[in-house]
Amino acid sequence: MPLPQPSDTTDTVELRIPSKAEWVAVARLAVAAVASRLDFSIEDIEDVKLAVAEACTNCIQHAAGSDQIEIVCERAPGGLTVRVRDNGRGTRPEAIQSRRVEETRVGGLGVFLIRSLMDTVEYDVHPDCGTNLVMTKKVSS
Amino acid sequence: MPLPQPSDTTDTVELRIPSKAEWVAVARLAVAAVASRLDFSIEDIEDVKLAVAEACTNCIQHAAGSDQIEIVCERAPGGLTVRVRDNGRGTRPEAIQSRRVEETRVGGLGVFLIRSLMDTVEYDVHPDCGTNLVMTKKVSS
Amino acid sequence: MDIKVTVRAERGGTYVVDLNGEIDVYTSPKVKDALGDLIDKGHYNLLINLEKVRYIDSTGLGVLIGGLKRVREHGGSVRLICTNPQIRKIFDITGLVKIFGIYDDEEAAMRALV
Amino acid sequence: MDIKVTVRAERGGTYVVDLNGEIDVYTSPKVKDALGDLIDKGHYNLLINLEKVRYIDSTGLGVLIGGLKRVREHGGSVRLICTNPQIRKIFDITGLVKIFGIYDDEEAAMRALV
Ligand SMILES: Nc1ncnc2c1ncn2[C@@H]1O[C@H](COP(=O)(O)OP(=O)(O)O)[C@@H](O)[C@H]1O
Ligand SMILES: Nc1ncnc2c1ncn2[C@@H]1O[C@H](COP(=O)(O)OP(=O)(O)O)[C@@H](O)[C@H]1O
Repeated sequence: MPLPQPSDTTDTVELRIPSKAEWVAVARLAVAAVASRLDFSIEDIEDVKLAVAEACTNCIQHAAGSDQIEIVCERAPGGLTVRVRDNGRGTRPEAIQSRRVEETRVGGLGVFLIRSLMDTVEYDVHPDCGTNLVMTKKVSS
Repeated sequence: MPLPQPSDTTDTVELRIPSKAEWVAVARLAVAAVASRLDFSIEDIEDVKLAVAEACTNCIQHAAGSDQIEIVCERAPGGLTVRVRDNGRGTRPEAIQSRRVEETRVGGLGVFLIRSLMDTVEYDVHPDCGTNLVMTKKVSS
Repeated sequence: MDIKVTVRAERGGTYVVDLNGEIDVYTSPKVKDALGDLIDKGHYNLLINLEKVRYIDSTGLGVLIGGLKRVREHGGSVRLICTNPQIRKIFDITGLVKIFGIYDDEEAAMRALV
Repeated sequence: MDIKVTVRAERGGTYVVDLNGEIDVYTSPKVKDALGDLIDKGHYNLLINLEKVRYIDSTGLGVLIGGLKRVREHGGSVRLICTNPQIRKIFDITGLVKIFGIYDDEEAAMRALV
């Protein structure tokens, strides 16, 4: 019997959308569909959906010069890994930070929500090739 | 003022799924989301959804050796172009044909449905690099 | 994105199969198994309720056709309840409307003699 | 994937804004405009009904916060009706539950004095 190929064990769904507000809904619906195939609860699916949407929104609003967002979903042991990457100018790592929640002002909640809703969140910031966010969510048992 | 780039005029959404039955739902939901952004009616959205699902199902069931399906949606003048491509062994162009509808047997309805539901359908068959289906749907006015 | 299958016995030896969800290349084996089980047990008069089916593709149609062919060998029938206009359209386009009895509700389908 | 906004006058000078759909980076400008219009016309007591909102992101929250800040400058208030547990959770996590009055239905929200 042939050995299973890597593609048999790691299922990857890749999506590319233009860096425009109107396409964020496509990303969040596609990722929600992936998550529901992976047996996430409805609440967890909503969490992943919102985190991905916040990440895409930040690419659109802050990644200067970005015209495309890449969203990659990978079945991880016991859960899901989602990468969101723009091809914009990137920023300083210190800039990736929400306001304090107590402060009542418009904006500054996106990164906070991503960190609250996902289990692990890592930003990889490159001034030359945009911002790369890797986040994971475990299936609650 | 800079000239608009091609990416400003042609919005493209690209999706890649593993060539497995469980991921077809992700493709059809993503394409349905794209279609609803383009002002298709609910009925037209359902048509596009089914056509894309039939195309993906054929890649999974007939494209020997294919491990990935690529679905590309492009806003076309007055509608939507969807390309569905597998990286399997391909087939003979004459093979891309459904049974006669009068015949009562299991199977053989996929290509028929695609042709019935979409406005234009073109198969480009390559024995070396898989099957490439380009189909369009006009927004009904 | 999934399908729920429930089977219940009705009067006159008819078995009702309630389907709820989406029938596609991934979920249709579950429907196929449920129909196969009934037929293996000698139940040849089936009423398949598609009222809560939001989506069906050619794989799902294939399962229904396969069931019909098997019960017909025993003089049985497959009746469908289908109200969703999008799904009725698929039965129309494919001409399957001519080989299945398609009804608006369970009562009408039960009244229709085999 | 879209948002429908309907505005109606209620007793006590309160304006009710019924939202139906999804509030995200694409649709929230429509909500922002509707609130801006009301405030520009001097209506500072707003009741925003989120019962039919299936999804809200930080852009949507930003619009609500922006509305609240503007009406507060005139001694007004923004009350929210929100029953969807997923959306309530977002208000909880972000602490916004402390700055908005959040109610289960319109009657409770109308009863609550400003
Ligand atoms: N993809 C990105 N590219 C560049 N900067 C980003 C990106 N994502 C987040 N940031 C930075 O992180 C900050 C915090 O983001 P967020 O919490 O969503 O609040 P807001 O978007 O309202 O400023 C942003 O202001 C921005 O400076
Ligand atoms: N992506 C593909 N790769 C190889 N063959 C294909 C592909 N798509 C369609 N075909 C061919 O077209 C035929 C008709 O397809 P279809 O009408 O969907 O019926 P069925 O899939 O039940 O055979 C298939 O049997 C197959 O030979």
